[in-house]
Amino acid sequence: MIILVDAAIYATILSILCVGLTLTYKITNVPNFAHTSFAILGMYMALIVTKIFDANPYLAIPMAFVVSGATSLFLYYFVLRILQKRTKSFLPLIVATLSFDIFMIGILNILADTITSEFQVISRDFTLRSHDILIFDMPAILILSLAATACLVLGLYYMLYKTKFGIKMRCSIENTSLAQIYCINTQRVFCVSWFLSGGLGGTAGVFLAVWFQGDPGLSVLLLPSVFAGSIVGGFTSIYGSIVGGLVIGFSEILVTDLLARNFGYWIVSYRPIIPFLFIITTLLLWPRGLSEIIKKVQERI
Amino acid sequence: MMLEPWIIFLADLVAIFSIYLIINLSLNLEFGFAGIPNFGKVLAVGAGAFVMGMLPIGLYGVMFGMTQHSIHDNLEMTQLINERLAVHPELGFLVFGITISVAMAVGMLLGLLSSYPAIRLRGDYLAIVLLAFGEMIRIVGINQEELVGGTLGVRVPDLLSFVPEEYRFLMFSVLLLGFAGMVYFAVSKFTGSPVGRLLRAMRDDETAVQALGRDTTKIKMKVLMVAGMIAALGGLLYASYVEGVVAFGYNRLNWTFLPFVMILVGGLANNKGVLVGTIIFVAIRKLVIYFNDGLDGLIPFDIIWLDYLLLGGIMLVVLMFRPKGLMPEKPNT
Amino acid sequence: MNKFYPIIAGIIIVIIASSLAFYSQQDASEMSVDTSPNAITIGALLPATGDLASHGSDSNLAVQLAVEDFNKHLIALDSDYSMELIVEDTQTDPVVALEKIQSLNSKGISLIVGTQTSAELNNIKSYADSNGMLLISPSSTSPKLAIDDNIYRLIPDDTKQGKVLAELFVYDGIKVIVPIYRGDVWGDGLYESTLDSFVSLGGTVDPGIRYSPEVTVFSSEASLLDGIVSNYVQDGYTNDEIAVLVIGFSEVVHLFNFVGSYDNLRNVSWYGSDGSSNDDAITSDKIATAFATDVGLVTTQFSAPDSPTVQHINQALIEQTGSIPNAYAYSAYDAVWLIGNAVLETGSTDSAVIISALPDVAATYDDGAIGKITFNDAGDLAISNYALWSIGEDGWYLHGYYHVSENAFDFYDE
Amino acid sequence: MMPISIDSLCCGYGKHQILYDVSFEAGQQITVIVGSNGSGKSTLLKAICGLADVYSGEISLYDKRITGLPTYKIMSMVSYMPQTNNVFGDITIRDNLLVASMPDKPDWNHIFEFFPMLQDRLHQKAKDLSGGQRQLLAMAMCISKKPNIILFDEPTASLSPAASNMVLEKIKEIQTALHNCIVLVEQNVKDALAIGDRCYLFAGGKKMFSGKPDVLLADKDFDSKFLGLADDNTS
Repeated sequence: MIILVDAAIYATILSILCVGLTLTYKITNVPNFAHTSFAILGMYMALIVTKIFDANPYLAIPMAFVVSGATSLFLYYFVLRILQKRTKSFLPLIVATLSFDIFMIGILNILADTITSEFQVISRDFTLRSHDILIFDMPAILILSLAATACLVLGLYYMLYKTKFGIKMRCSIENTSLAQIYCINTQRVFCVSWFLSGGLGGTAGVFLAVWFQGDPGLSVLLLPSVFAGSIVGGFTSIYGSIVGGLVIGFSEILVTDLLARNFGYWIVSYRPIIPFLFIITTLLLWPRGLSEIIKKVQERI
Repeated sequence: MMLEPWIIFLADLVAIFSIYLIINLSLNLEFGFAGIPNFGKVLAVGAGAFVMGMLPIGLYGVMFGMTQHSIHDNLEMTQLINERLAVHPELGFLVFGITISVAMAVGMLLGLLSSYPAIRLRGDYLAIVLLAFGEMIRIVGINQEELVGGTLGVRVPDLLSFVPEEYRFLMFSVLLLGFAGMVYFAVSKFTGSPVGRLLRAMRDDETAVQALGRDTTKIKMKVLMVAGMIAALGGLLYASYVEGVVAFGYNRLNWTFLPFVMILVGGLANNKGVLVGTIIFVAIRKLVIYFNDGLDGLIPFDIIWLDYLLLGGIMLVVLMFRPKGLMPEKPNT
Repeated sequence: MNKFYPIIAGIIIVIIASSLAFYSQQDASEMSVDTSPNAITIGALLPATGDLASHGSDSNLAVQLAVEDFNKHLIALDSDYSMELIVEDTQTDPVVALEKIQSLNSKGISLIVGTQTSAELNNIKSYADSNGMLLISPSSTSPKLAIDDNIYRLIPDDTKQGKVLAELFVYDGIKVIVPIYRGDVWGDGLYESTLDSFVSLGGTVDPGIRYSPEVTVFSSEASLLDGIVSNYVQDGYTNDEIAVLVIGFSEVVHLFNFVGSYDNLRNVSWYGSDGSSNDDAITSDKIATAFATDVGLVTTQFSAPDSPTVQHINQALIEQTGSIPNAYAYSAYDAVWLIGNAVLETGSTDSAVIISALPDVAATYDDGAIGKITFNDAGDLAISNYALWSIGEDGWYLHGYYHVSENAFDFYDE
Repeated sequence: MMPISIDSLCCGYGKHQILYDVSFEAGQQITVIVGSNGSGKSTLLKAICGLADVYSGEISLYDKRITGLPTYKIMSMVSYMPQTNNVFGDITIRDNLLVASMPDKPDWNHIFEFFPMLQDRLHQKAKDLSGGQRQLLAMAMCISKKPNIILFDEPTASLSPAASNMVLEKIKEIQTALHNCIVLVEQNVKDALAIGDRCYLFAGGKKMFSGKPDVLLADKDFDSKFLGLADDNTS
């Protein structure tokens, strides 16, 4: 039972991260290897709000959203946008996001150092779980992360299908030059999407801070799971990525548990391999992810 | 008698440069010429190093009739072997030769393995799959102690045991430069031949090459195999240079990401560009490491982080202002 | 085609020329490294990022403090010497560690404190040996690196701590140990030595759980641990006879956050190692503190617990980081003093001289943070007493002491 | 005041120059541009929309200089129907028209007046339409803002003869009703010239002829001249 709750929290946080990654990939075709560093930035916002301003960690969400969103926008506007104009290959884009990630590691570490030296707050390997509150006898993180994912599903649906901006966004994704022909400022649409993606990352970061152990190095460790989630979801399907994130989150915890109980505990230390296995099998067998699997299953039936 | 600092600096630079040049040339073959974004470069590099960590010590063990366990008594064993090799250098070269052939064969097999996704996928999807492939070697290496000593790693018998201790690394740098020169020569010959043109044609328009009756699947397999061989050689040389293999070190940053940056800096599909990119990058990195403590106190944060900011920043600047590299590919050659 | 050769040649010449220019400039103006004969320049190779970043930063601060203190000491002695420090970040990455030691070597620095892990040490060992560089590691504990070379380790190798833990289990009447340990060199080593010692004393050690240092969340580990412990309970062991041994660093806080939800795990005793001793990350987290007090966590740590030097280091580091440093920081501090004293003693900064003088110097150095320093043949700390720590209402307190010479425990709170 | 006037334009894509010193004018009538493949006629339309790189020359709409403006700004004055991919397939017809008339609401009556067939398909996805229907939808999107200038880039390409006649008739109908400026690029030379008021002939990125369509049609050598040019360019 406990492990199910744990897994649910992990999986929902992961799926929020996957949505952000998928969003920017779908819209601008950039697999953003720096995506999880936005989440770590959000984690530090939560640390600042909780330990320095002595407030509830969840109050950091707006700040995390804005700060991470702005960082993400910076990456797009000043780096990727320009790069996309100069080269058609995807590779410099990947390398650019990786470079940005290295740059962010420096920034995050400086931030952590500053927090420690100015406020004597432990800023590495910290966890804010003890600052979590209880809602209906359940940890708030469970309720809130589930609620956030649900809001994300509904909110994205509303935004994409019911608002003018959503239609503009879908048009820009499908055919950028045609969208421009119909007076859509596609550049603005892309910028908003990157901001949103970073903001979602930052929000997930606040949840991470309440459940995980925060450290500038966490970004690298988390990245494979987030990519696996997005890829299992199809990499271009926003709803797929939510499901993909849940699949990866639950499997990492429950499959490890199941395998270890049946084949021996040595398997536990191989856990980091799980997301990679998902990535490889999905892309090799069903490159379009879950939707393709579902379709194949339906055909069989 | 210690060496002059500038000789040490240069020798170390040459060593790292030579190893990266070998790896970068193989990556350029795959990505620059054939258009296969091998984001799992570390796989073949690591495999080469792993062979170096496993095979020679076993061979010497049999040769010298040693009873120790190659991993549990690893240090003791390598020390004994090194003492013998100091007297019989020819044995060292013999075993080194055998190890190279085995490592290259393993690299070839891994290239064949990478060709499975390379034939089926394109672009960033392929890059991500290969990246996942590459991660495997480190995770398995850390967790399977019997391979290369798990988390601690193993030590490797020193080929140059007969060289006086203080000249050992200098000598090895010369040896590495020799290897790098050979690889450079071989790769240049290869890419200068009609095969090189065919590869570039395939990269630019695969269907056109297929229409000419060429089997692009086979071409890709062959390229990946050749590149795997070269990369494994690079990994093996690194392991013998440091006289040890630690699975932790074979991560995507050191052996996939940095090589990509170097060939992007230099220029794709251009061996001279790769040479230039490698030397510039390795030299800049060394100079940054060397001089950044001079800035201590001038910047408002810990000097350590400057390394990250500079590495990330320099790469971004190069990518943005020279997206085709310093020496872009020449058309129609 | 041929016009590229001049470009390449040009670039190479520029690089070589610039590096030479920098060197000559350096000799003239002593820009970054003081090469005057009276300067003792020490390099520190410690990780600031990567798996062991939090320990690296403590050691780094301790080294800096030691250099400061030693310079004061030099002034007090009215000595001509002065000590300088250059810190390099190894990123807990063996490949980067090599680059950094090369850089130190080309600056002519051959007296080095580092590295933090045995894996990094393994990658740079030959380089250091060939170039006659001295390495004093504050925290490499792998028994497999215990050989006679240029490497000194100011820490007893793990077989010692494993023995202390095993003796402690016997003393506390524990029959079964369920370890949960970090899958790195240090965790593997301590696990094996504890296993050997406890089994030879007649105890049972479960294979336990080896978690990857790259693990991000401990849910499945906690659940599996619960399963193992409940199996032993079903096999008829009482809760007093089962104990969990956790071998980990700061991630232990995260683990405690997860295991607290399982009743089985709350009912057995828990033991920890030097990796979590005195770790303020535990006491600054409410859930972890509550759990640790609940299960009566006892951790072992080598060193002299009450020496004035330790208090001095603690005080200085708490000011900078807000928390008590980990034990390796004390070794790092002593490493600098050992090098400094050796230079004063021998009147030479040559690494070969220092390397051979070090054991004798150590024997006369009494103010060490880790107590009396005696090296064994392999250049590792030969003997060390162990302090036992527990967590109470006011945070960490000294629970007991293990005297290695008498093989006996003293308990303070009983 | 001419709706479109272009003065000695040189343009292309990146380093590939396509048009060489082309001057062009279009009034409130149907202007037809004909020419063989690669003659640069489509590029002219793209240049007006800001989708090609202008090296030199001036483009003005109603005497307002627009060279160098971003596409989405130019498009508030002009409607342009690209040759292919001219509708958003993944969204419904209603949303397509919504997008096309942004920032205002679509004038549904105005649209259905010309394209009654769209009325009962509003909630279908555009990719489910047939080729001819898709062209009609694209045209509907073009007129939804009642623009003064409409540029059609080969609207009949890849359509059956019946469907292309329908499309061309629609264009004539639109012009008669709205009295606006229409520029029509066509491969389907004879049918296009039949509805045109003025015509241009392009070859090799240069203007070869401009004037009344009947002059061109009346030219005895028309076929050979035209086809000959086409041959020159394809060889």
